[in-house]
Amino acid sequence: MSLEDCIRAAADCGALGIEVIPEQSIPGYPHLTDEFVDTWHGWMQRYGTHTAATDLFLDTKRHPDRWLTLEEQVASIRQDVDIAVRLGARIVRAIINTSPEVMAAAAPYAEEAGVRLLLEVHAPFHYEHPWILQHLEVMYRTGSPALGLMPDMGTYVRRFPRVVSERALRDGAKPELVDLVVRTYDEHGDTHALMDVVHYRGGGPADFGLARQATHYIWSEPKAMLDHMPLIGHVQAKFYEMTDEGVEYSIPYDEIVPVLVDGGFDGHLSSEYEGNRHVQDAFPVDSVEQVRRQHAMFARLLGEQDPVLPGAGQTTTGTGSI
Amino acid sequence: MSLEDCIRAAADCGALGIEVIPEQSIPGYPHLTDEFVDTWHGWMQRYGTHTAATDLFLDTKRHPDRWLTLEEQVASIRQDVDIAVRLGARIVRAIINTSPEVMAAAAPYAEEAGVRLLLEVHAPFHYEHPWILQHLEVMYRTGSPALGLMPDMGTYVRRFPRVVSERALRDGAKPELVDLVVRTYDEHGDTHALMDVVHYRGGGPADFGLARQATHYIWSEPKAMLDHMPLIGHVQAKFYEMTDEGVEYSIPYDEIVPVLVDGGFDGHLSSEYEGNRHVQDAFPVDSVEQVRRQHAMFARLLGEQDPVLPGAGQTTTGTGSI
Amino acid sequence: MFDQYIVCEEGFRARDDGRAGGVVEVRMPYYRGLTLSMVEAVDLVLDGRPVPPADTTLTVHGNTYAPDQLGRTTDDRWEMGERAQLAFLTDEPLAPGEHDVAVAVRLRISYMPVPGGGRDRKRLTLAS
Amino acid sequence: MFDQYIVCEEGFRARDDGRAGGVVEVRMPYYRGLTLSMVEAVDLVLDGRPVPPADTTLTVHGNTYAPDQLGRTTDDRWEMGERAQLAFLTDEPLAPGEHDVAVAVRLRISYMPVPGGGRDRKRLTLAS
Ligand SMILES: [Mn+2]
Ligand SMILES: [Mn+2]
Repeated sequence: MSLEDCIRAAADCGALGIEVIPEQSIPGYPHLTDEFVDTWHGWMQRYGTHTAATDLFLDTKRHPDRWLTLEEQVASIRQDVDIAVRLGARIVRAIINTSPEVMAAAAPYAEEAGVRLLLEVHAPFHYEHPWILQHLEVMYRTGSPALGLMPDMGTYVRRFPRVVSERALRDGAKPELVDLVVRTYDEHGDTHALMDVVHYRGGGPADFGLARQATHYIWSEPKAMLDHMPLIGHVQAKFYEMTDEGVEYSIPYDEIVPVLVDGGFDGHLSSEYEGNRHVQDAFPVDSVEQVRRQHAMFARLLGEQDPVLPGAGQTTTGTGSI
Repeated sequence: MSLEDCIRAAADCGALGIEVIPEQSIPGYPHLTDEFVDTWHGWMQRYGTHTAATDLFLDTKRHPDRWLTLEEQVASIRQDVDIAVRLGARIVRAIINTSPEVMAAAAPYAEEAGVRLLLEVHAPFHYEHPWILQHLEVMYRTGSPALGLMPDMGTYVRRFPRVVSERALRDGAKPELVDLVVRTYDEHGDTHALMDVVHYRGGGPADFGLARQATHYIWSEPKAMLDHMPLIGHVQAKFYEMTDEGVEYSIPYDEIVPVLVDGGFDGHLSSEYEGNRHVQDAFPVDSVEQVRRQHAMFARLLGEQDPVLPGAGQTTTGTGSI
Repeated sequence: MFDQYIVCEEGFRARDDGRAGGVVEVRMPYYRGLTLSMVEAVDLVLDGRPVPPADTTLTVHGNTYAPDQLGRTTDDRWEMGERAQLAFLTDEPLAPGEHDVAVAVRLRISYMPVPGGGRDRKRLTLAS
Repeated sequence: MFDQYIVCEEGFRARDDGRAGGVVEVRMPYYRGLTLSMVEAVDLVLDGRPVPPADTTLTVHGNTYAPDQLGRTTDDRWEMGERAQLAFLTDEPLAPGEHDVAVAVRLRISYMPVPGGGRDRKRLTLAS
């Protein structure tokens, strides 16, 4: 699919807010030609869409021999803020490795540009974690309107994704060990020593991989977002599998959406499909259909008859993202 | 130090119960000559010591191409039970990777031999962990007097061992990251994403290693042992540093010993010194002095004037152990 | 998830400059483009024999780099999905027909504590 | 913690059988003895050049094994602290004087999910 195909497909789903990863979708990044920018806005007009957000990366390890300085990191953020502005986005995803100091130092520039820098709260982080607490401290202390949070719903994985466990079985994992991992995760048991136990039970690489996965997913109560609603400007609606029944297998959006509604959230739920990589070995991947189903689910949970809703379809439907 | 030197040193500390790792201390294992066995008993007599326990390993991965069968695993346990009997030990440490089924299948043989097979409860395991719960299920269901538990006090690391963090500093870790790791551990904070944060902060190998260590240590309430006292036949008194003040820096033995006394424990507290590896790069290692101090601490906590106590000095003072 | 796309099925050919060796087209196993300074290695094993890195070059959209130039190249990128040309020298000209081509890409990803990248191996037929 | 003890300071010498090569004495980096079937590799790099495993043998208390024999040897052990003899062949006889000797030992430890072992590197002087 071309970039235009992605935008058209999102619009067809009724997902009119487009989130884009410039480093993925714009050859020549960080240099955007005027021609590309014109084309982009032409697409937005043609398909009735708008730019909901851009996603920045922060290459602190750009050089082989040294870390970027604070100034260089801030310059990288500024560059991405400029790109967001040219593409018409008011929101920029700050990747999880962005430090609180860099956020603080970049905030005035973003504020002046009319852009919000939202730290992606990605698994295994949560609102009590020291790293997030340090970010919150900066956000509350500076009170900068340019800083905020972008929760990734991969932080609310209540059930182990079956696309992942079924893939492990296809890769040769032992059924009883897959069952142990899935059960331990689903009961929110102690995944700390799960790799050890899988090993004591004779597990191989596929079993290990699965046990390691179980330590990467997390579940916590979505209501925790209510404490930080003024900071939450955008949501990355991570998902692994929209079933034929139109629900996400692992992530309880029927609990998440009401929390966001209660909290007065009026931003985008931006689709982030991460099941493709787990099924591509055995099944045709239909990312567009998966995104379509997710948006139909959002419409249902929001009580909308009309499937046109403020949700955004990421342009990255065919690929992974953090 | 020769094996005899180790025994003499333990006896000099007043530690009269000797725990031995046959695979470490007996060349020719698993074949013990009558001559060795006679020598061993001669030493016990000469130094007024007795064999408190032997430690078994279970080499489930003995063959490159296949796992040991259940029968082969049980045969390995039997062989170690026979060795324990020849050395006069009534207790055998079953290593943590021994499965509940193997324990169940080996129990009758051990019972007949008059030996208890005690599963070492080693960090990061604890009494609520599925692996230990499965073992407890076997122990309570069979009611075999031959099965039980051997808690390793490395499960009660309340403070991050400073010998470990100071070594990291000598190896080039960044002071602020060492501080972060130690502080996160000491506050029993979320060590889940600690490696990520250390990485976002520019950490190198020494910083990573330390963060990984923080996920290996655990702290839980020693009173949890009270629920299982009839099963607890022996304690491995892991320690990292006995300070000049005669206390263990990380592990609160002043809380642990009273719990054991309350629970009516009448077995050995067997010294397991694990600080040597962390100080050997910069300091002379005096393992014997460390063990002596630990036993003096036990005597104090037990209210004994006379330093002769039922505690055991492991013969493995100079080396590591699981 | 991108490993299977590293070695391109098409475009395996002799070198343009007439020297013994060949060119294989390769994609980066990652979901975004990356500045070349973060491409740590593009290693080639041809018919089971490792090709010394110094005998290879990587070409992205017409710009050619020796492996030891990549680390300091912060003004050019290998785009997502872009077919780069991995050119290599051999002692003897490549025999016509099938060859076993294995490529391992190592990337330095700033948010990951461990190296990124991936590996792929295919049997390719030399274009005649 | 045992890595520094792998390569023994003494005992580096020419082979007993007169062939080109040498013998270096090595200890296992572990706190117990181990049945040889769990010794996965004892790799030697001499003066920066890897010695092919097939050109080495390991001798424990008088019993000599080729690397491909270790995996099926379940009735002999490398004891803790034991100095084993790692004998190796070279193309040319070893020059007198100092050599750079690096040894990596890989062990299969049943309670560990990852390989055990360690590595050590020392400058040794050939015994004359
Ligand atoms: Mn995300
Ligand atoms: Mn222990």
